[in-house]
Amino acid sequence: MIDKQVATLAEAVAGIQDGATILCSGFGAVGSPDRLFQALLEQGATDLIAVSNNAGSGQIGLAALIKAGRVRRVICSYPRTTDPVVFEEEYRAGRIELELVPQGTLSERMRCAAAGLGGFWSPVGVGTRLAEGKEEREIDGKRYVLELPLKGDAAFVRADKADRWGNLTYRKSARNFNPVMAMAATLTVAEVGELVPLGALDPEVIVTPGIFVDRIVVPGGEA
Amino acid sequence: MIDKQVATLAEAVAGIQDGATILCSGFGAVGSPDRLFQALLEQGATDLIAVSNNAGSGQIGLAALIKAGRVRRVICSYPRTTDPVVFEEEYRAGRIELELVPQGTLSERMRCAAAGLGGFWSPVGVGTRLAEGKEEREIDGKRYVLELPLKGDAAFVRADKADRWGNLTYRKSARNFNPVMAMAATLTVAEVGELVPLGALDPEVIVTPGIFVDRIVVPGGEA
Amino acid sequence: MMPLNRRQIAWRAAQDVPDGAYVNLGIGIPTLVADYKPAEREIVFHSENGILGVGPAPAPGEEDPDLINAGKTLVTLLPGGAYFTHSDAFLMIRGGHLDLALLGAFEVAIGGDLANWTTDDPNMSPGVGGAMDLAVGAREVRVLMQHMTAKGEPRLKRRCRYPLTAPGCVKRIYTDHAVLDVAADGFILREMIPGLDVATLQGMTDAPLHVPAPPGVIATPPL
Amino acid sequence: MMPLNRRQIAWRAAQDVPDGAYVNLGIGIPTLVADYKPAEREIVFHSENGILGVGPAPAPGEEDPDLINAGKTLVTLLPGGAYFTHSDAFLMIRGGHLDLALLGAFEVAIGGDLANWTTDDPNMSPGVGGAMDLAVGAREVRVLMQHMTAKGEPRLKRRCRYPLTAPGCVKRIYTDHAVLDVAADGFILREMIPGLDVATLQGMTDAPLHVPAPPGVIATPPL
Repeated sequence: MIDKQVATLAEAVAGIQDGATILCSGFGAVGSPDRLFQALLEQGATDLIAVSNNAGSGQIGLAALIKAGRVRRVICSYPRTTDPVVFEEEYRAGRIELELVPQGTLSERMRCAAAGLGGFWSPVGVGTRLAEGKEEREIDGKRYVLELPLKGDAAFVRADKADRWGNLTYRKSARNFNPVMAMAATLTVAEVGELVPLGALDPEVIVTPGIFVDRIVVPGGEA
Repeated sequence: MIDKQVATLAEAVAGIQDGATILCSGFGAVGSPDRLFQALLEQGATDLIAVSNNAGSGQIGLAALIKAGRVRRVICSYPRTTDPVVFEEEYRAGRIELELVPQGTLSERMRCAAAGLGGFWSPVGVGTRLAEGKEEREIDGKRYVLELPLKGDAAFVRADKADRWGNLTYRKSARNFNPVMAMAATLTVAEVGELVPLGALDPEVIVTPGIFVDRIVVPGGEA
Repeated sequence: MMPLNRRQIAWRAAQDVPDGAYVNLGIGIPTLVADYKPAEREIVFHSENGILGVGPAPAPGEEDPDLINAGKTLVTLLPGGAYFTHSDAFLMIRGGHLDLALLGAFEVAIGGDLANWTTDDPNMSPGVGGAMDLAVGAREVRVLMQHMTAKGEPRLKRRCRYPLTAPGCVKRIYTDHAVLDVAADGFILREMIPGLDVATLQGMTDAPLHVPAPPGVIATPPL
Repeated sequence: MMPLNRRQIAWRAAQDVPDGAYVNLGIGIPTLVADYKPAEREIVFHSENGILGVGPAPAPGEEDPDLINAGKTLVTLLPGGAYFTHSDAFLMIRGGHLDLALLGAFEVAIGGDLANWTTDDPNMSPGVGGAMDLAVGAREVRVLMQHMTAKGEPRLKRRCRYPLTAPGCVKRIYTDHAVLDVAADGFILREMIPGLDVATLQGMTDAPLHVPAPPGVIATPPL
């Protein structure tokens, strides 16, 4: 019997180690699993690497983890989003590392890890500062840089609905990074709005099949 | 005003040149746009390269094109499927070339073209005959072969429903190669079961967004 | 002589977007282009977070917090629109599926070099977002910006002073003074605002202006 | 001494598939494993054409021509199942998301080399399908096959005679005579059918048999 639901947010983030790389979904504040970040704050893991499009908004979610000094490094495309005060302060103070990755490369590097590939030749960044130190080659008359897979020890995603097999659906633009991050981590934890009975999700409409999901938690609806 | 529907199967395949590479969807007979192949047979293009999972079944569809001597080369993972008599006869007679590609590599090479990448490092085929002549390298302790993008001059896909913007949905396992092939060609032509009004397809459920689709034809329902 | 305001620059650029185009609008002046789409044209706006068919801002009371664009602004979805994952949003960008990217810029150099992602301001963290992906991947890149900086320095240059987003990608520039196409050794003047002469515009431009035909006059409505 | 029939080989292998596993079944004997899944376990079967949660053959009158498995046989979908594109089906395979692939084989060599895609029969075209992807990508590969060929030649060998599917991938082998694990320099005998002795089995095997502990007896029901 497959039942990926865990009873509490604490169980959802149990076992995440110091030094872990966490894929943090969301685009701005939309589709961001803020309750999982809060649970990880309470769990205590530190020295983390956060992979995220932005570097946290306001004082909650990823920003709260950063503020508490738990994040050693952020790998992202655009740290500044609505109200990026926490990251900016840490960054200016030199207390956090930033690895800047073009937004499409960020997604593609995670998909590359998810698909078991060793790397890919990307046209993006060629001739710019962000290609410095990267291997370059010409293929069919065009220049590319080698990009390597980016895998998470854990992925924190946020979904609208789930079933006990871990199948997930999303709402509108809250889909964003969730599907690719769910595929690209050793441990994928989903904060979901609603758990529905097995078979209630239309098999044509499931966006993230349960094979990619390890734990589901329904905040406020903990068993 | 965007209206990708064309009135006839002949218009759907108009302009395809001799020597073109055609991405031919379907897995076995499921999801195969047989009416488009029939139209291409009548259109007359020859010296074609067909990219397909299988190499045609029975006497219709891709098999009919092969039988008529229009296909110079098949790039596929598994030529033999239900009733592969046409391909086998041409192959044994030395009248058609076969490029054998592992099935996942076939999909991934098309996605690579669709995504504008220059190539990718694949773990599949390493140490086998199918890696002969391919560049190999070790990344992070594991061996990979370099695979290059595979792009179609045209893709023939089959969908269940479409709207005039070219958004597509599929039925069950008929989805198979359709989405990736639709993304990977210069000209994507969709044979669809039903044209629905714009807005009738749930935006959460569209599998192939219209940006990838150039022409739609509803066989039997030609305008 | 009255320079165009931001809305008028957007209006002028909007007139050149063809019916049926798939278009990504960058943050800043380009975002305003959606407001001035000629009424008879259907244009499909793409957003990096996973939307095609972005519509106008929601009416009061109709806001959905899960529906934002890449600028993190609340939007709506048009009939025919679709949601998809961030990976597919960037596959569209990088794979050449977008007809047009209309972007803001700090500087554009002869040959089409674009600088629009960082000024190396030490007071804030750098962010690249999807700028490099769009610059490299869209079939055509056009820039909307002021002709000069607030300090009166030319933004159209022989060589970009700021770090490049991508070399050789910009085809056309809309400024508050002129419409120009990019050439290998200068900028080709196509249109100017009423009352401006070529010599004056040359003085505002740090690269040779070519005037192969008498420049047109930009006539925008009051906006 | 009565060798196992094909159904009994499948039954024996089925007993080792853990509850909750994601499993791909190859064509031939492995396909039968689904029939002998222990009733109390939930096992999710994957099909290369884009299905998770493959169910049994449809009841008469319930067949859907759009719902087939990779062997092109009509199937059903279990509650909790999902459809997805072929690319994602192989991302699952190649990215290590499947717990187990149960495959047929012509030969397995010490060290785990697998030969299951071609015998170089000049009378038919070669086909690789998803064999290499599964061999390389699944977290664990187990083989189900006859211990010897119809001509009485061993299929467990020091070195494969047929072209490799992948080197070093097979962990366990179920034959009509025994259950064996793969070692670097031979095969480790775990179980034998009643009445068989090690010396006889060694005579049927073209590589050293290791017997670190007394082998168990395979007890299957009559099937």
